[in-house]
Amino acid sequence: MTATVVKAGEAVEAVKDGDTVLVGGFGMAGMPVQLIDALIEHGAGDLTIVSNNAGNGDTGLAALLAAGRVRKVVCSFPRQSDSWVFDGLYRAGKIELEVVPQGNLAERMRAAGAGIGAFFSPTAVGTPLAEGKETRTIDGREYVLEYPIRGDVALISAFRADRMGNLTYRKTARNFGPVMATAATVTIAQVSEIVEIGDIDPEVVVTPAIYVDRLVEVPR
Amino acid sequence: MTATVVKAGEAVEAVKDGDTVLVGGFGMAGMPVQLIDALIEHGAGDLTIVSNNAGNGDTGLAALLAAGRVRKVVCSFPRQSDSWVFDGLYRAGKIELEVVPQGNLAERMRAAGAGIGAFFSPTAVGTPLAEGKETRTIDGREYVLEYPIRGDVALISAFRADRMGNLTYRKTARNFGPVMATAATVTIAQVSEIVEIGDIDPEVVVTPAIYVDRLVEVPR
Amino acid sequence: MSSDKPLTRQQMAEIVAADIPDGAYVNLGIGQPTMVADYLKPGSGVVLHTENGMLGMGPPAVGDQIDPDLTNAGKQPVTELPGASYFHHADSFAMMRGGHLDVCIMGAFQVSARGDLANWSTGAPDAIPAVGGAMDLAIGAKQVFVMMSLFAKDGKPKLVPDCTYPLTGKACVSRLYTDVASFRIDADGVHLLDTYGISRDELAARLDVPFT
Amino acid sequence: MSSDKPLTRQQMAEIVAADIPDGAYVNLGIGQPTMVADYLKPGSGVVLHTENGMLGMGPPAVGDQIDPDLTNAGKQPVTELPGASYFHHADSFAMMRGGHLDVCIMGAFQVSARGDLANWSTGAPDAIPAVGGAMDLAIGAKQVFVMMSLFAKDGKPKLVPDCTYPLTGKACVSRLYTDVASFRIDADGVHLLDTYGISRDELAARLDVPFT
Repeated sequence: MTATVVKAGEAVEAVKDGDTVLVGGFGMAGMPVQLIDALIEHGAGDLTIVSNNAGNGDTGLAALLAAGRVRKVVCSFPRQSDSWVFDGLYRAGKIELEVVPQGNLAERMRAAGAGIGAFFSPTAVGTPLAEGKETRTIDGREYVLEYPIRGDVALISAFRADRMGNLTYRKTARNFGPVMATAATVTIAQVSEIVEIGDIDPEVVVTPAIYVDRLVEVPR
Repeated sequence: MTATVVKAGEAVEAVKDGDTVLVGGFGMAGMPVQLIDALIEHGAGDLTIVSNNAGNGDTGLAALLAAGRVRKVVCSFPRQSDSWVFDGLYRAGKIELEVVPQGNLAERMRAAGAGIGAFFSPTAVGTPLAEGKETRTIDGREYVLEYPIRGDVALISAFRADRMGNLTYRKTARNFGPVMATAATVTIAQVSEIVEIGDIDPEVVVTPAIYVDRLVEVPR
Repeated sequence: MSSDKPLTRQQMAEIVAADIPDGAYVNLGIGQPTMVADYLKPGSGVVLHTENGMLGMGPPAVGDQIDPDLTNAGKQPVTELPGASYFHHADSFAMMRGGHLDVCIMGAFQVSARGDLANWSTGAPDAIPAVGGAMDLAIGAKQVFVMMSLFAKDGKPKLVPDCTYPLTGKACVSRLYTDVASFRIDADGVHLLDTYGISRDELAARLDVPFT
Repeated sequence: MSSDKPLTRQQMAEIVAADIPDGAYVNLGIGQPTMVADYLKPGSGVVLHTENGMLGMGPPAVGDQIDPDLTNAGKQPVTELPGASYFHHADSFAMMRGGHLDVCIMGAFQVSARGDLANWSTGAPDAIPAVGGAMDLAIGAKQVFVMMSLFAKDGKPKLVPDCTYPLTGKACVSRLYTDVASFRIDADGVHLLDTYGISRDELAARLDVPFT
């Protein structure tokens, strides 16, 4: 169904206790800050958060973690100079962590969106992150079997949307947004600008509207 | 290495006897007609052609087949109202055929380009096209294991290129081009127009230059 | 739509169109399903997908609209509607395989009581196999609607206990629209929705498939 | 470049830059490898990839150039060069995993005689694991160049028979650039390319790894 334009608070009502939430962004680029703030206000808990990092400073994802709403983080790089909120929870045994190599993280979400049941990746072969996983040698190269990561909800940030939900991004803020949009049951995009249908050239759409359920306009 | 701009005849010298050649296009849209003509003139034989169809009428792929240069065709839909060249060769036992569902065809080339060793696809489960293939039930759904299709050379058609090799496409002529460009050792693109570096907006590049080795300008 | 006569192909298309939810993303297979587009209500917001890489496909192109770079899956020239988008083949089939389309509409040679679909090959020994995107479409959409005549020219039913033709997909058909009856198919079996110019009893007598 | 003294970090970057073929597509890892960009010849045509979704990355952004939507993998603001392109994370890592990059340059804790790489974890029991894109980069490029000091602060060699730290990738390093020597690593073993302020004999005496 085509996207609806709503406020952030209404958009995140899609998140239920226990959900897996995919959160876009690489550092601050592409981070859906206002949606995360709305999610904190919304109050859903026991969440699994899938994102490249595990929060910085005391705002955004870090604030969601600090509020005790997150049971588990799936990410490639939790440990950063300012990831003290996550670090504290982790060392206190109050949060689960699954570390996934960044490319496998992206590809596992891509697989979820693309209906692929599992795939053999060469990444992490022979490393601790492949321990316990099925491996196979194909054409002389070793691979690890990786499974899809599906989200109940994806929170992403894009640049421009039309009212149907077609999205464009800006520069490296594109990062995980297009992949996460395909991998969640409900995709919520905050965008800098919502334009009329027909105002985005069909050749430059990055995320087709079919992947977008709710749009939240957050002018920069 | 960044792309070089050459004539069609020089470009297809990359094709050697026995090569697997990925040929873009869906019907005539995106068909690299001039590159195929140059390949016929070039003379390489014993080829495996991977393309959605197996030639129409008496020109293009059909002419390549008629010239006896093709040992095997891998495609989703060989049989068409005007595929008499292929039909004749096939019934005479003079050409091998591997029929692959269209989505698996695209995904197998994507896997080759993306370094995926194999993937479980739900397509074709329980059908004759899955016979003899490994199957697995994952999360209650049946899948078939599919392997990458790599090309030695890809012949594709795009709309505009810059001199580095960044490509854009036009409308549904995009089809297999971007996927095949990633899946071949040498990718040759015929384009309607070659522009200077910097004249294509980085946001709208569909095939990044890293995937393109040779450019042939064929003004429309 | 009710009818006391077998439906024309146009009437079948109209019935199918009426069953497509507003705002749905829909793929129309080659042939008879293409006609469904003619009966979609203006303002329904239904968005058409064509597996050769487009959402927001418009009506067939005529005259100056014809652009060789813009075709549907049947390689016929079509048009582009506002809000359209283009993508490559792997992305297009990822969209289907990932279950993002709401409805896919296809023709069929046979449909089984379990919803198995056979529509790509008659299994004739001298036939050249050709499947196109049929197997991907069959397993890709949230719902697969099939349009076909219920009986072959020789009178044999095409809704069968088990497909005798090679399968396109297993347990994938959720609705079956025919000239004389329409059905819903789910894990419990076949459910008659409506009849057109045939009685329920006659239908039961002519089919080897039980239905409720 | 020859030197009768151990190389500075700048000199190491200069040597690595000189070994990158003109026109190559290259990913520079976070930290010391970033410095290599400063020594690429103007007109070399080398194109930099950043795994967060860009080819054609330019120098660090300063002043008004800073755009929060344009960063490198270290999340530092960078610039865009003519001929750049943007793509999403799955496409970016497909580009790496598929072997399309010519060279990837990384730092390391340890490199083994077989080219195994350890650069993501010291295996300390209380460490929070964090790998980022290191494992994808290690197996993705046609060639992996490693830059590191050859000996740890305690004098222990970091070129080792077997890595004692957790692996990032197996048999993936093809060149090893250090402050006192550079090596080529292939299926036959370790080959010394050059020394800087250390004799071959002294090197052999201090390493547990044989080399030719």
